[in-house]
Amino acid sequence: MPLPDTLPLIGITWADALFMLLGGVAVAGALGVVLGRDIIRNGLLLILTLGAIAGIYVMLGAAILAGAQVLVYIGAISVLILFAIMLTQSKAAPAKLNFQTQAVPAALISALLALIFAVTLGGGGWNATVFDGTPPPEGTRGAADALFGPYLLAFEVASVLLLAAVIGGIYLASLPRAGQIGAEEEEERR
Amino acid sequence: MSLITALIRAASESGEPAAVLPEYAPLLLLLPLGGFLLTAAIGRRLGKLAHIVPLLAIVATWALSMSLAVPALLGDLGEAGASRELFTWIASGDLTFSMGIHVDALTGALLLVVTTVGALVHLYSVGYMSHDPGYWRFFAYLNLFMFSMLLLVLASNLLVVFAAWELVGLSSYLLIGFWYTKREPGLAAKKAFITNRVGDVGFALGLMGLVAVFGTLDIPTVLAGVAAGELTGTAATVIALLIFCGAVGKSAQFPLHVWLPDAMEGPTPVSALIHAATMVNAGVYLVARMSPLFAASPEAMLVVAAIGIFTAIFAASIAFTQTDIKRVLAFSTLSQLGYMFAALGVGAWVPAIFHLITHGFFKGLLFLGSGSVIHAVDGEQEMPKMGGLAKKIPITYATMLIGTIAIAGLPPLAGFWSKDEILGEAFKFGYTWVWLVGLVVAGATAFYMFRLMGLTFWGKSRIREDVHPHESPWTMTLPLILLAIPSIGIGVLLGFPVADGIIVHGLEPIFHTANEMLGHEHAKWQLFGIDGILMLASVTVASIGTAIGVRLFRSDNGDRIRAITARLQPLYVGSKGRWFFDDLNDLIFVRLGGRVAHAAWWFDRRIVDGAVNGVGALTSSGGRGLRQIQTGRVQNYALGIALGLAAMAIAYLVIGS
Amino acid sequence: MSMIAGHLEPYLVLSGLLFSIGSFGFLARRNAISMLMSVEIMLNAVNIAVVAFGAFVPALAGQGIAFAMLIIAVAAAEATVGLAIIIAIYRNRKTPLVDEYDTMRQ
Amino acid sequence: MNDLLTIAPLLSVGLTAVAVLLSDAITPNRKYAPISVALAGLGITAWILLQQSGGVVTALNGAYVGGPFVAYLGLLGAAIVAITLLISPDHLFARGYPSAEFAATLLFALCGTILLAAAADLVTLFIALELMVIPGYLLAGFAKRDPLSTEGAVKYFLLGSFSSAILLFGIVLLWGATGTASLTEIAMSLTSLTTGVPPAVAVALALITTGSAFKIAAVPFHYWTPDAYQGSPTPITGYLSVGPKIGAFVLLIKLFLIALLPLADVWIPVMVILAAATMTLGNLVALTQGNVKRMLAYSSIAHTGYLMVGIVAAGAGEASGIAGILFYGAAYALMNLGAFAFLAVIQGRPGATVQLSDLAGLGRKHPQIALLAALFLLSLTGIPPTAGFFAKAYVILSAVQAGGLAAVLAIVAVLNAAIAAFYYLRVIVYLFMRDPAETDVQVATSPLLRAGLLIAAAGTILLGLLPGGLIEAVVQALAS
Repeated sequence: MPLPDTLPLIGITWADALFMLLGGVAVAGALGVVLGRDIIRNGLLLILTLGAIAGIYVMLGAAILAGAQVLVYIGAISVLILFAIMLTQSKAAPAKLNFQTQAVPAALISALLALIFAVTLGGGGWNATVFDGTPPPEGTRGAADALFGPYLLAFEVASVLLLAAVIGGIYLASLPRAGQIGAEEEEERR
Repeated sequence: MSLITALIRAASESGEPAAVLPEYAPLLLLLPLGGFLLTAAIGRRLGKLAHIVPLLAIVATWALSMSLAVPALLGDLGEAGASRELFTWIASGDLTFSMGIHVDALTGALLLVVTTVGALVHLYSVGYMSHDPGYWRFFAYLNLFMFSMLLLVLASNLLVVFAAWELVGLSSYLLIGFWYTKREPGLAAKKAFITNRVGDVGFALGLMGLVAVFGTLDIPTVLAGVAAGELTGTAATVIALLIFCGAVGKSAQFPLHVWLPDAMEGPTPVSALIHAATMVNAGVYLVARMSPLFAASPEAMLVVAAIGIFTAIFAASIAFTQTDIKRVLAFSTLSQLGYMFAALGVGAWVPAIFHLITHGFFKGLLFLGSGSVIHAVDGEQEMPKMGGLAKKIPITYATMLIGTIAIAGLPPLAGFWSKDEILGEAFKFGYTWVWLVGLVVAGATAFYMFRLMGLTFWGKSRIREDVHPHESPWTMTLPLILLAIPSIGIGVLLGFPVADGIIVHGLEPIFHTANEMLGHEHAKWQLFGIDGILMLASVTVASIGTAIGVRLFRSDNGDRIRAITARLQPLYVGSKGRWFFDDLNDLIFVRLGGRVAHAAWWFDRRIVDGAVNGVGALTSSGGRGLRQIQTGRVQNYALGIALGLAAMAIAYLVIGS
Repeated sequence: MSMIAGHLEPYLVLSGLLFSIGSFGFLARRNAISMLMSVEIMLNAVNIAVVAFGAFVPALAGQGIAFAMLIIAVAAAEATVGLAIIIAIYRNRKTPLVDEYDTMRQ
Repeated sequence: MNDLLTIAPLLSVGLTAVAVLLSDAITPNRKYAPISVALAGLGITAWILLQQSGGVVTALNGAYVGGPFVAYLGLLGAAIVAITLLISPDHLFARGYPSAEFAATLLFALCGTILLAAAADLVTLFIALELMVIPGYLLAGFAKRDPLSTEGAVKYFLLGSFSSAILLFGIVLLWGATGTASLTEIAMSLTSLTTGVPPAVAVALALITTGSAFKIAAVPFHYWTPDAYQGSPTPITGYLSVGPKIGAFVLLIKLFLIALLPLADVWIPVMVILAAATMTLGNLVALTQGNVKRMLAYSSIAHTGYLMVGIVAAGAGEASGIAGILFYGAAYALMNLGAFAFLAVIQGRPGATVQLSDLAGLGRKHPQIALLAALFLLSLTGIPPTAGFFAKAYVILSAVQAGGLAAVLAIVAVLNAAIAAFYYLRVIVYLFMRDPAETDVQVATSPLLRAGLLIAAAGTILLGLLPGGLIEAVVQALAS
């Protein structure tokens, strides 16, 4: 049975409904990340938010990017973050005091920023196409053309960047090697 | 042309005017620079022989500079002088700065003083500094200073002048603070540097103004532009006054004079070189060099004249009560520099430079002489602990007496000629108030200088028992004798006949533009006319000052002063007059004079000095307040960033719409 | 007729909203890892705008996905370095709370 | 193949970084091997850059534009990294830090700097920027057992990634609003604006200004600087205060003086306020610092302000403004690296801090080191004949030529230069005019460190005495 063009009763198109759903999940998830008290739950909510954003990519016709989002972000970065949370969660850390004393001014400024963005970005004036429904799916072809065309250099350099980050990250996060300052201290601790 | 001019011209080899300086001209800069570098590199190893390279370098520089300065002063280099392009310093787009040197009569006048006194100070230092562990360092600094000063005088681009200006400040900082192990010299050096820096800000801003108007800092181009009327009105006044700020700092004029008396903490040769003959003259030179710019603004000229004459009387009144021999000379220098600025301000350009020359020689002599005195009494600088030194150190005494007569303005010694021309022109250009105050200062100068001589050399000895005064070695007395010669003769040589001497012929073309802009014309000088009367007035005032000074300080204690005046009274005045004379003396010089001098001293220490220190304190406390925003917490910082972002977005939305 | 999903603006507003939420988290949270997560939300918010521009602005067709991928790579590099630094300071200080890192202030 | 030749400087630096890591893997116990390999690689890179200084070459679909501009900045960056490599070993080895990771991280950052200079579009520019700054975070925390170093690093990283996100959002909005990533095409698109600045572009401009003001440490986005600089190992502080800063100014040149130049009237007032605040706050707070390292950190904020004068002048249409920035950059790099190298010498043994009082009387005990320090400080003050004087004069005079608000800023700069004399001079007074401190300051210099100090000193003097040559090179770099 074909679905009706719009949602029954309220007359919203499926695309709009999907956008509102995914956007709502993303916003709610993000709010959960920044407001929630339990940091492990924050990490899990981050994964939810990133998932919703991947859904929006699919709506925008960028399925390939959604895949990358799931692989890199949810699969790697978020897991890394969860690991770091476990590693640094000492017993002494007070779980309740999650916020700065300046949380209220921070909220006001963020609200002001949100208002500025909403007014200026939502105000139109972009040379944008309007689609009926959602934008058509972008083939991997177009993305590949861009990535191996004008952005080839940036793409190659991004790999250098990752290499640099991994080398430095390993150095910083590793325990001192024998002979380095702090090594004996580390021995004692163990 | 006078006979003397003809004789000198015959003696000088270069007859033809040359538009291009000879190829050896850059050596004027390279010799002292080389001397500095060499001494800095190997001086320590040379030990007591460290003076050889710097001394030879400066003597050679002196010889070279004479070969340029003499023809320049005689007008043999042509009215515009001669130049030599060295290299282009910065060249890009609209901004080009070339490094060139330029010699004309004005440069020649400065070269004459700077290199002569410079060379003699080097020689003097061989003896004076011989026991100092930093012997080699001292000579290295001296050469560095000479290099900077010569660069300042020779440069044909104001940016280079500014660079040299700062370098001079730096090397004087090193020299004043030479005895850095003691606390006071260090503080004095810092104060000199920072006070100068205040003036330099004005100078820099003035240069920026010139760049904005003319797009270049090439001196001939700028001056030609001013002469063509491209800079007038308020803009000219502002720029001229900003540049004058630099001159005020470097030449220690009120209110930036505070550094100079303190700078006496440096070794005495340094005082002679920097604080009498060279660096303090840089401000006078700058104003004279930029004379068309000042002539373009009557307001600026007035300010220059007022500050100059105020400094002259203000410093003279302080010199009355000083007991430190070098400080008296320091205030005297302030006063004489004030004279020069007053002259510049009234448009008496040539007499100002003339006085710069004569003052350079006799003040250099006086400072070196005071160094010889201090040397003789084992480092004592307080005059009340001297006295009766005339017989013990006769060469020093004789030469200092010559210097004193010269500065007092008694004919025919050097100071008379230049001082008289300043006063005469001030009067003739209609600045009666400058003339009047100047006259008072002339009398006061004679008085306090003979007071210095009296307290130091005459009367009974008040020197500590264990000190045995002795004459200084020849390396110190020779420079004194060599400086005494120009102190006697340079005035006649350059200034006679009055208003028609070498100095006038040489310098007049330089200030031609400025004089034309001011509408100054020089009538023929008449001995039996207004000029003669003015000359008589200044001689009379100087004589009165001298007479009072000699009379009061021929001896050293109060009883004897009264006794002598009592014995001599029938010779001068009647009985009523005696009462009048005694009491007036008492009233003016002891009570009132003391009060005024003390008040001036207090004003200087508390208010002016306090203001200078206060600026420093204010900026520091401002900094401490600003430091509070650094809380050490990331989120406070981030909140600052977010606030900045929001503010900027709103600002752009407003500006852009 | 779609009123929202077929227009560029709603995506941009969503992007701006998420960006602001992320910046609030960064400003208000005490835990360094929470702050890092907030930055990740901000970067993802930007990515929504990137992909939306790629989809809606004809001149940028195809470029959006490429740009967004590069941003993901940068985010990954930043996260790696950041977590390493946080682990290093945790070893020294035994606390992940950033407002306790205030030794230096003058 | 031609493309590879064109991007050869980039490849050379990148391969050197890999070679450094390999050399360490092969001979793990030879501490100086990675340093030597890195210096050799830098030499090769410098040679390649000199080959490319003739004319403009492009590669990879126009994403990389090589030529004199890249050659100048590449050589400057290579010189900064080389001097850092020379002055660091004494300090790092005494504390047991590895040299391979250190050298490689510096080289990765140099890759970013060169790419920044060569980038012609927003995307490459952003990636290049990240490649330059992320190694900086790592370097700040390089002393990973030192609480101060890691604290500085965590602040630098958190604020840095926050500001990167802000900058990125701005770049993306600009990209979306103009429909192109190419810097020159953006400028063309913005030139055609007739009725004011669209709100979205204004917001993009605000985001970009904030982000890039953070990267150059302009007030009020400077807070990270003192903490990150104070905490880092001193030679690394030297690098952080010049390398990423000069790179960030390249970013500003690309964004504000190429892409956003049509909007100069809009951003100049904001930039003028930022610049005036930056130099004033930097100088005033530096006055109150007793810790010499922190004083130099604030002084480097002040120098950011002077550099921004060049941006404003160039934005107002005075071409010599960019030349001023590039010349100032070189002068600043040499004198500031020199000053930090001096501090590194003083901190010979681990745990030594440098308070002003620690320097007392150093001129008597170690005259040569103290003289070099005085040279760098005088240059930072702007006293001739050092490089600092001409750098400042050049930037300020170009702003005067530009006129208007730029000239007002020039006046502020002159006033600030006078304030700066107070705190630099205070250090010199302590060095030469105070009695030696009780605390024994150990001064030990290896040949490497001495070479680094001497190169910086020679450069500081040479650029001051004969700035003409370098300025010609700069002008040539700009002609491209």
